[in-house]
Amino acid sequence: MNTERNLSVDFAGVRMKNPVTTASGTFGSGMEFEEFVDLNGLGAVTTKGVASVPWEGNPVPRICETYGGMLNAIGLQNPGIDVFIERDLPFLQKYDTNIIVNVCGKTPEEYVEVVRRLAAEKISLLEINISCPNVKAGGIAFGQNPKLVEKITREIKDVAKQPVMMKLSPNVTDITEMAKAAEAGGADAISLINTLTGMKIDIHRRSFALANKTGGLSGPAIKPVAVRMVYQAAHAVKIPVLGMGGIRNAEDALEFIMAGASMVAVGTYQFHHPSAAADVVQGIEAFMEENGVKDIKELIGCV
Amino acid sequence: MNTERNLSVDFAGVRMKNPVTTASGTFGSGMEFEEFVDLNGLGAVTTKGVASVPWEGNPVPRICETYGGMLNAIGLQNPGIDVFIERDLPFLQKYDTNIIVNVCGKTPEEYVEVVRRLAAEKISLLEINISCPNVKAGGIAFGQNPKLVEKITREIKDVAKQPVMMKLSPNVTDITEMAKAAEAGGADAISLINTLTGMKIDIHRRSFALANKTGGLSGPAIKPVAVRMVYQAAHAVKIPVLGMGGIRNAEDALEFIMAGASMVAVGTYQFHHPSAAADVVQGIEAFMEENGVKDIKELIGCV
Amino acid sequence: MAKRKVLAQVASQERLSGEIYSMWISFSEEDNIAEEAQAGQFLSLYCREGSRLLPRPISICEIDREKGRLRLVYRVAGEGTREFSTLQEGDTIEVLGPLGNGFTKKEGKSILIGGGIGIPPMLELAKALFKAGGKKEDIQVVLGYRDNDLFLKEEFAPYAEVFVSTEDGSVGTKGNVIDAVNEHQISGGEVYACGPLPMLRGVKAYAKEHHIPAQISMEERMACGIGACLVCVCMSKETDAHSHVKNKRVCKDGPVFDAEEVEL
Amino acid sequence: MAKRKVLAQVASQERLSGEIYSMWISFSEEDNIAEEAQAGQFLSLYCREGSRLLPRPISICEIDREKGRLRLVYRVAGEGTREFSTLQEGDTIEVLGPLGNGFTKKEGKSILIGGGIGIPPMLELAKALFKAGGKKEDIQVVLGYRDNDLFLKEEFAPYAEVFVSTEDGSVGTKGNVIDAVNEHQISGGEVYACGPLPMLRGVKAYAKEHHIPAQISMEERMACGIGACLVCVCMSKETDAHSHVKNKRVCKDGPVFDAEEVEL
Repeated sequence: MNTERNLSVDFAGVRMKNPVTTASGTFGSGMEFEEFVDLNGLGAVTTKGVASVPWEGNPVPRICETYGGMLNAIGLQNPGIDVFIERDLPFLQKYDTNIIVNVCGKTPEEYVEVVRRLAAEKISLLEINISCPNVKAGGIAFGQNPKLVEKITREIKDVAKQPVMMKLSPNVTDITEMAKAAEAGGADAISLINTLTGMKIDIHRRSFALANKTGGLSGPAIKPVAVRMVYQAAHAVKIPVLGMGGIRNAEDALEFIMAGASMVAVGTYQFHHPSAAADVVQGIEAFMEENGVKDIKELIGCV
Repeated sequence: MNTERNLSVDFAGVRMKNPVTTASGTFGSGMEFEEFVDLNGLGAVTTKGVASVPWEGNPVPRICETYGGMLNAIGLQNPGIDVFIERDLPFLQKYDTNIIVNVCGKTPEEYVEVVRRLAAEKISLLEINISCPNVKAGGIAFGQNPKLVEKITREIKDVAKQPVMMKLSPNVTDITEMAKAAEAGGADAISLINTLTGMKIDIHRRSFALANKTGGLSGPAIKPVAVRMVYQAAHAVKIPVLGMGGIRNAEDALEFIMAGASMVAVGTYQFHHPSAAADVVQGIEAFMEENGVKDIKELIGCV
Repeated sequence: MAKRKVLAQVASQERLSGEIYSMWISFSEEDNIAEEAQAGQFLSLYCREGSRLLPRPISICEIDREKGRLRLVYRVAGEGTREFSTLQEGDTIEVLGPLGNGFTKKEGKSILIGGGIGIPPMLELAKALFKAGGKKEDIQVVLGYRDNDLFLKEEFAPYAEVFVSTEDGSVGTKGNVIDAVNEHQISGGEVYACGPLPMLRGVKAYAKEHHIPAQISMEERMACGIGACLVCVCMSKETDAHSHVKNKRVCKDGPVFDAEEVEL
Repeated sequence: MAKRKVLAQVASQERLSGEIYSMWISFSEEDNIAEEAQAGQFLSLYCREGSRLLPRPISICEIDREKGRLRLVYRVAGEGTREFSTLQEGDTIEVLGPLGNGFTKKEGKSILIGGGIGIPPMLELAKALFKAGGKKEDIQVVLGYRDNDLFLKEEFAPYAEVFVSTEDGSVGTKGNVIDAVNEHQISGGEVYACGPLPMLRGVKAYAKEHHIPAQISMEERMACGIGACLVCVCMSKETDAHSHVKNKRVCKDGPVFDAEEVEL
């Protein structure tokens, strides 16, 4: 690879060696994927959402395939912050990459509790999941109301020791409203999109394909919606945007970058191609080579 | 075909021989499709949006393909109500099927004008397009605000001589709000979903794939979002629901019907398979045969 | 109910050069759409890969009505055409057509102008004019290439006088097709052209200047391919009889238009 | 960085009966994943059709480590497995594996119970026990079928004593596998089972009643197949060491579990 190419970005004050990370919930804490992806090659690893206590998640079936995508309703099963700090963080800290910890909760207090617990830890960024469509309380409930978005952002910023990135839901009328609310609340960055709420019906069993009835739609199918929202959000706020939604390859990732994303995340497609995230990094570098792009920053928001 | 099977439905007081129609904008006024589909075999034909005067539509490119779908930004090009009444209606009236006329406008007055002009015509239903994402004025602007939805519905109902069906946009936080607003305004039915606003970027030209920058995402990719919204809307209102969004075959159509749709529309997939609408009718009948369903009404909202 | 998608069989697939491929597809007797095909018309080709829903419009390069075969010479420009290029003899492909309006053959001296991937349809046209009794010297073909990769050129020789322009000047006239027309002082009573927009603009201007009628074949992104969706429009000089606005449908009203009726 | 998807070649494809297919796939020397494969493990098979993104978990029916081949016997249950069934000798398919934990082979008298599409993994297990020195009469295989379509049954004969139950009573014991175990008073020191949930419940109850350890292979909808996404969980009796809730990952912690550690 040509060492002249600069893929590094400064994202909310954090230096990322390249603009590629993993989408929360698709990569665990990296343990299961380290055999497929050199974690040192990623700009950051974004972990699955962690709560103040262990969560059981939803009953099965938690997933169904859809045309060009999938619906999941895992319900943020996680081992809780204690185990995460004891086991998952030390694992990730062995690697030369940034750690973005996705935080979830059922109440503002629970989010704040997790953020407090992480204050002393060596992590780069906090991603606050206010957009999970698959939990009864919290999640998306906070993410569809600009006043709540601003309020919870501020409460988290008050205690956070690391930069805070709010993860926004696409299930809203106006994404710019939510982006501005996060910015107004003091967010250092925003990430989008989380999944689109969807449903599949098993016509032979005449019931829902998912135990949770509805689930979050992800995968290549939703990419056009994601690119549109990233473009709108990036033009509505000054804080940096991490774009995701259906990225399969470098071409997809570059769409998000040109739309205004300073970083991108690879998610669902890793289930089809486990090394997708690493391949995206290589592909972006190859594109820069072919097109004589010296610095990735030339491409961010260039449309 | 087994004549015992009853596929007919009463939709907003209109008897449809089967629950299948075409999605507005994908079928013109049927002239170009009559070679591929026996229009007599459809429950209804839904025409492309017609305005009070001819509309030029948007510049090209008006379309781009996406993963499992497409983005369009045609901008409701149409010849205007005069030509529509002189030429298109007489063509459709030759057939033994119901005519659903899709109405568009830039102002409430324009919608009302078209509805007035249609008052004396032999048509079965009016579909009011308050959800087109590709026009500067009107369209989606009306469809994302419940107060406006109720207001424009009432104004149209005041002059309409045929049942009124409001076509809702999926680009909203809460589809049930919009469904209830339409019902409150006196709508006789609702249809959903229109397209999801999306964007595609041509990374080699570093610009937008569509001249209009954004377009409406349709096709199999969006079906899970459509089924979810149809389910939510059907459970929020008493008026009947016409469901659409990514239907390829009878299995897809039955998902919408089991979710609560009394009728379904086949749209984008007709570009891949011109006889799709007729095939869906056959497939539904075949499903009823195999599963001993005597009346399609047994399946509507059965989950 | 006449028309429907038909399943064609790939009779041969050949790479002509670079990303240019030549594929013959054959039809069963009951679905022999080659019989009705005319020079200038196109087919909608459908991908097998389900993530690609829209048909690809491909112009007809040669027609063999007796054997029930059509030749498609196309450029691999994306994943869809890439998929077509992998089809081998015996494979099947869904197609719809022939679609659109072809060229209207006029008698007497004619000028056939093809640029780049606009060259293939001119081959069937040259053949048709020749078989209709046209004299070889009256069928003047001007082909515009980027460089010395002169795909299809030799195949015109039996039916027409062939002139070539290349952007890099490696063969024939250096420059574009109009430069070649001028250099060889080619004249005729009818111009037929297919190629990129800038070339069509040049052809239209040339025809106007010399008071020669010109038939030009347009290209635009399509969806349905049959005139229903209003995706592939071009601007018309006058209000169009169908659309009642100044838009014409390339797939249905075209792809061949009288140069004077469209705005380029 | 050890693991990755590998491209396997279809060595043979055979329809055993109805919707049951048998496919042998072979691997190149550098990607010979057959070497590490164990009875009870599975592979993730990936579709070519781009509208189907998720891998399909298919259990391993036979292992040929020397030739670097694996046999997959699967039921066509949807479009994905339908696609696999159309693959012919020489075609390629992307696979990941071997995945999950297989059966732990114990010495002495054993009872292998397979129901329906849970039968295939028991074949490799029977072979493995036999090759490990097990006496044929100690390897007791009980196969549960719906009717007289006894796919794979004959293939167990060289390695095991085979008993059959059929729901319709057309062959062997009328009823389920436990009915067959009881009728023939089959006893042993270890139970291995794979099949539908009701059968596994019956097996677990039987083993508990007779104080025999039972290894059961579970099935659940999967996404990543490698333990990262927490989609394919089953309920565990105790709090799981990894998840710290009462959930275990079928793909990573299983698919084979000690019957006592999971709630059915």
